[in-house]
Amino acid sequence: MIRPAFTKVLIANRGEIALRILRACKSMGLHTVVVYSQADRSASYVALADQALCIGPAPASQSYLDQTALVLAAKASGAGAIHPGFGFLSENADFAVRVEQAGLVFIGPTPDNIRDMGDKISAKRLMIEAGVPCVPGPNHALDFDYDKSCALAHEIGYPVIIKAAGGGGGKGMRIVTQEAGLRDALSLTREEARRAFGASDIYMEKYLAHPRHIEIQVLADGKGHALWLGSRDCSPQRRHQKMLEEAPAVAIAPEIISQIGARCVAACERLGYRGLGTFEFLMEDGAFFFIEMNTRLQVEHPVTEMVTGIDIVEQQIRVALGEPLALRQSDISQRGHAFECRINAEDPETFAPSPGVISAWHMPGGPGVRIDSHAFAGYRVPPHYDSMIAKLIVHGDTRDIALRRLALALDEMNIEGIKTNLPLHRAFVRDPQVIAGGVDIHYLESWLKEASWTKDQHHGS
Amino acid sequence: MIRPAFTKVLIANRGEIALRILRACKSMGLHTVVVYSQADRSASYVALADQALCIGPAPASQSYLDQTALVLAAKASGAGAIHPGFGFLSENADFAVRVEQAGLVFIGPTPDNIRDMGDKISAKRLMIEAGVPCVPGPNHALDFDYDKSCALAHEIGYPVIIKAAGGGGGKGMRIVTQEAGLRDALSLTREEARRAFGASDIYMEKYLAHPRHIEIQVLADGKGHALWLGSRDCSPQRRHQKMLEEAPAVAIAPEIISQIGARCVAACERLGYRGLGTFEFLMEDGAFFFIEMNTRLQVEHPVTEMVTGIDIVEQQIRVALGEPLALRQSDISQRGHAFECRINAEDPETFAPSPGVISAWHMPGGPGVRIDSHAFAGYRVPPHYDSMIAKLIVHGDTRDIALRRLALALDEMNIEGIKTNLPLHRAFVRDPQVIAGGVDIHYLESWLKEASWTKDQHHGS
Amino acid sequence: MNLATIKALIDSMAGSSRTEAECQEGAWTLKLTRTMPGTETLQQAARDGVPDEVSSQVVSPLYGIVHLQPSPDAPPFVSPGQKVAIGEPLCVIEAMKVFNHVTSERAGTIEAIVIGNGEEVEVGQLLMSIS
Amino acid sequence: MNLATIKALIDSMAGSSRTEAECQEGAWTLKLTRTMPGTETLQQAARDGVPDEVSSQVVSPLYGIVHLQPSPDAPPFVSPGQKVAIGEPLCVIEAMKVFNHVTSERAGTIEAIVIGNGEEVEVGQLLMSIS
Repeated sequence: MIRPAFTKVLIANRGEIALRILRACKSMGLHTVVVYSQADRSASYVALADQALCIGPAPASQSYLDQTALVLAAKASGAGAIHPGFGFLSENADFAVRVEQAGLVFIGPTPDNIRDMGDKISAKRLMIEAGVPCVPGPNHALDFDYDKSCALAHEIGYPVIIKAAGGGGGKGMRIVTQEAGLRDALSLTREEARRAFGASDIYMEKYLAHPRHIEIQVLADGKGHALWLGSRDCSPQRRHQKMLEEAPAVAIAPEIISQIGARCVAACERLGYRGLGTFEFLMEDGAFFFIEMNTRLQVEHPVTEMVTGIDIVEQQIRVALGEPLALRQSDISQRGHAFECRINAEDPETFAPSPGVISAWHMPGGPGVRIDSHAFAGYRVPPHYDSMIAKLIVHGDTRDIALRRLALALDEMNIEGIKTNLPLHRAFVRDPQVIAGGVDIHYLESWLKEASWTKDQHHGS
Repeated sequence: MIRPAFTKVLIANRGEIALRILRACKSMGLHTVVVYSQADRSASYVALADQALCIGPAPASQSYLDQTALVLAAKASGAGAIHPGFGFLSENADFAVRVEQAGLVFIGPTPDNIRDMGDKISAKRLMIEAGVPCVPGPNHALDFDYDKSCALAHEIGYPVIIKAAGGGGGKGMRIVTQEAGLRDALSLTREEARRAFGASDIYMEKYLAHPRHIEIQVLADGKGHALWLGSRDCSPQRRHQKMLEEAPAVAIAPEIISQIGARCVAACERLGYRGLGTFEFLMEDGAFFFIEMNTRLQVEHPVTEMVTGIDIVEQQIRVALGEPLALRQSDISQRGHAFECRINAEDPETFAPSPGVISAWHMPGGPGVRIDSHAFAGYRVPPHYDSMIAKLIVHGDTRDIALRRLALALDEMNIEGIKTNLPLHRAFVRDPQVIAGGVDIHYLESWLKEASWTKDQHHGS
Repeated sequence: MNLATIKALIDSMAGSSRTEAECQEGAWTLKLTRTMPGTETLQQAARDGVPDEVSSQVVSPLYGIVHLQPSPDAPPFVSPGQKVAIGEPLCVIEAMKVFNHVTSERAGTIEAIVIGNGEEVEVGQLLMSIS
Repeated sequence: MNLATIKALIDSMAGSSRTEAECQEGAWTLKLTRTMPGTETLQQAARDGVPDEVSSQVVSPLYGIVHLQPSPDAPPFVSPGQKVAIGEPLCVIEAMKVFNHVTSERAGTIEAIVIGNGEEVEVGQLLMSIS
């Protein structure tokens, strides 16, 4: 099938990522259609779009998740393509099918790509076939034979982790440190999987105690050509929510990361992958273990943009336009270092959400500082969606310079009227371990438990 | 003399450039001292500095131009260096001497460098010696013999321009289109020169009818090593005030600009030049004519930073720290295209200044967008200083993308409470000639005279 | 008179049941009044009531969306006329995917539920009253 | 009640001689008052005077710095008791390196100069009066 070119894009998302996509479209000379729920009608990007359509009431299920409304809005406005952003319908293969069936372009991977990577067991099998290193453990669901599972755990070596095949985001998983706990863990996880995800398939893997979260950004044109755009370290997480991201990942030998990158590219080519994707890995003691692939644009994509100089959203749209990749792997350079702080409307100590009206909004600027946000002074952060209101992205020629710029930018940034996690970020980027680099995925939570940061913040400058 | 290293910098300036310098110092781990007049006491950057000192009342003559107060403030605060920014004392050789005599580092060229380039005739002589192309005309002042001047004008070819040696910024110059007007022009300009600049020296040059303003950014370590960092086009000017700048200059063959760049570097090395400098040229029909050299950081430096990826202020400070240049000419790459809009507090139609309280301040963001500004919602723009309140800098992989991003960023930008030239910029960047590129230095003024832009603005989207 | 001060005043009023506020700064005096739609007397009572007694008014602890049922198909947590004990769940306020349970601080009978399911409520807005 | 509205109200008051303003939006009423320091009656008169007559009050056309002399060493443009003609220069208001000449709109005698040389003045602030 010859993919039709398009000149108008419907942005099926909200908030900062809707604005980010709108900016990419405008820079390419494409027309934009913004859809919005009643709760988002006064968002700034709505006025910037060439066309704006209200698609329903505030709850996402009746607006941003309403597939029929979105396809209708695209048809009604004459849009030739739909960009799903992230979250919402971005990894919904059925939606991608529906968009294509309506004669529109889905700006993302093929429905098969999405399905293949959506199931963790099938994804792992495909990765092993493509030579991408995976966490030790079989690439298939456990059967019901306890003795076999027991032998497998012995072979992998304790601690092991039992996971629901349909799970994700920290749900439906259980760590087993010794044989005594294995039987219960198996049955409990299976039961949980059945209840939460409607399928009782579970699998077993080696459990890593102090891994870092390292990911590889890929871009493929679906015509047999793929690239990797460097690494990111997203280890600082709280309840599986990333808080601070950086590119490139520090303290990994260039030849190691190149090897991993090349394997990811090979996997994309093997899968016939199209569009943007992220291979997520746990890394421990220099070894990489694939955990999942995200088949969409990611929140943290700007750090890769800052070090490569590539507009990732533009490239994603070019692929959707049917253009073969103009870039070659040798064109991909990495310059300096970048960080991203996710700024959330939440209490920095209790993490209670804090929607409401922003009374003061002062953003930092200067060289290397980028703000991705749809918010402004007077904007009312609605309570219906997630709490991220801005991304502060900072680049510098060295990690040191970038980190100092980040600390200053956080100091310059001022948001009033609602609570934000700014004080948390200000303290965290000054933590000696964060400055040293390479903290593991548990570090942020243990740092939060020490709770000394609040005192520092109040007594500090 | 071995130049002392320093760890604390006094910033002898105000507004956005004071904040720009502060950001550079912080990114390098240097301590900062901000000095401010009573009118600037509530400026945001004052609170960001490690130390802040009030140096006098609002009028610049009693604060930012008070050499004694500045040197005293540096000594009192333990600063080891003074950064003069631009304007004020940045090109004052006597101040540079005074700073050095106080045992402090002047972050800028040597006093001799400043003096040599401050006198237009001596600058031109030095440039001719160094092989930098100059406007046809002798490299010395005219003597009082009318016949000689007449023969010279004939030799150069009419139109010619008569300039006061000590002039600049459009003052003390007179265009002569034919011999009939020469005698009057000579005596009038000489008299003006005597009155305005205290010296009656005048000189004669070829007058260019439709030149573009092209400049070359240089960086030299004063140890025999110099670099050129690419070109800028700053042709859109109103009354010799630049309004829109871009890098690189379009429609100039790379080999031509490289040749000019190399000549500038040779001139720096010959002059024993130290620090940042800008060689300003008029360019007509592919030929370059040196007009002057600015021996300081310039307002439009960010466009060069965006395309080279080099923090120019950081490099300037490194040179002042006595570091030899770590960069080599072969390291200087040019990536994409950048624009800068100077946002002024002024009526966009009458150009009447508009100081006062900013009630709303909404800045654009996203990839390639940089804001350099000290202003914020609630900031009172004082009436004592110049009207520039922000610089909007935008980068893109191509000039086309950069220009589209610029247009969107200008649309996103919203400043209320005072008048600004934003509507003017919005219209100007959509002008077909500006989009095509390469307008001459008279284009903006003739475009303003047509005055159609205001109608477009009011009737447009 | 700066905007931050005024904003603080408005916020403090919006978050409370006050209908009048005044503040002075230099030569300026600002007086802010509002009439509360319908429920003002109840709400005022909820906040201004005798401080030693547990209020009969249940107000929202945060800005969010009210859920009167535990899930779309389930019966409501409580209905008017129903007796409730201390700690019994009354409703859920959802904000940014976080669900905050509102429980009864007193034993009594549900008198009235003044908000509808799925409605947005402000901090301090009256939800229901317990006799 | 949104801040932009309030701000507009304050701005319009600051730029005028009004000492009281009120605005209503939905359930909210905002009342803003101020007392004017010293010159209020003169200034009020300057704006509220009989509209058909040229005002006896000279107010600043912009926010800037007042210069009562053409240059630091020169005598002042005008002094109290001095007679002035229409179009005669009274003072200069400097803003951002631009010098704006204030000239007399009526013939008369300088009664009083109520600002000092080098002072900052707001838009509409009283500078001097002419009898």
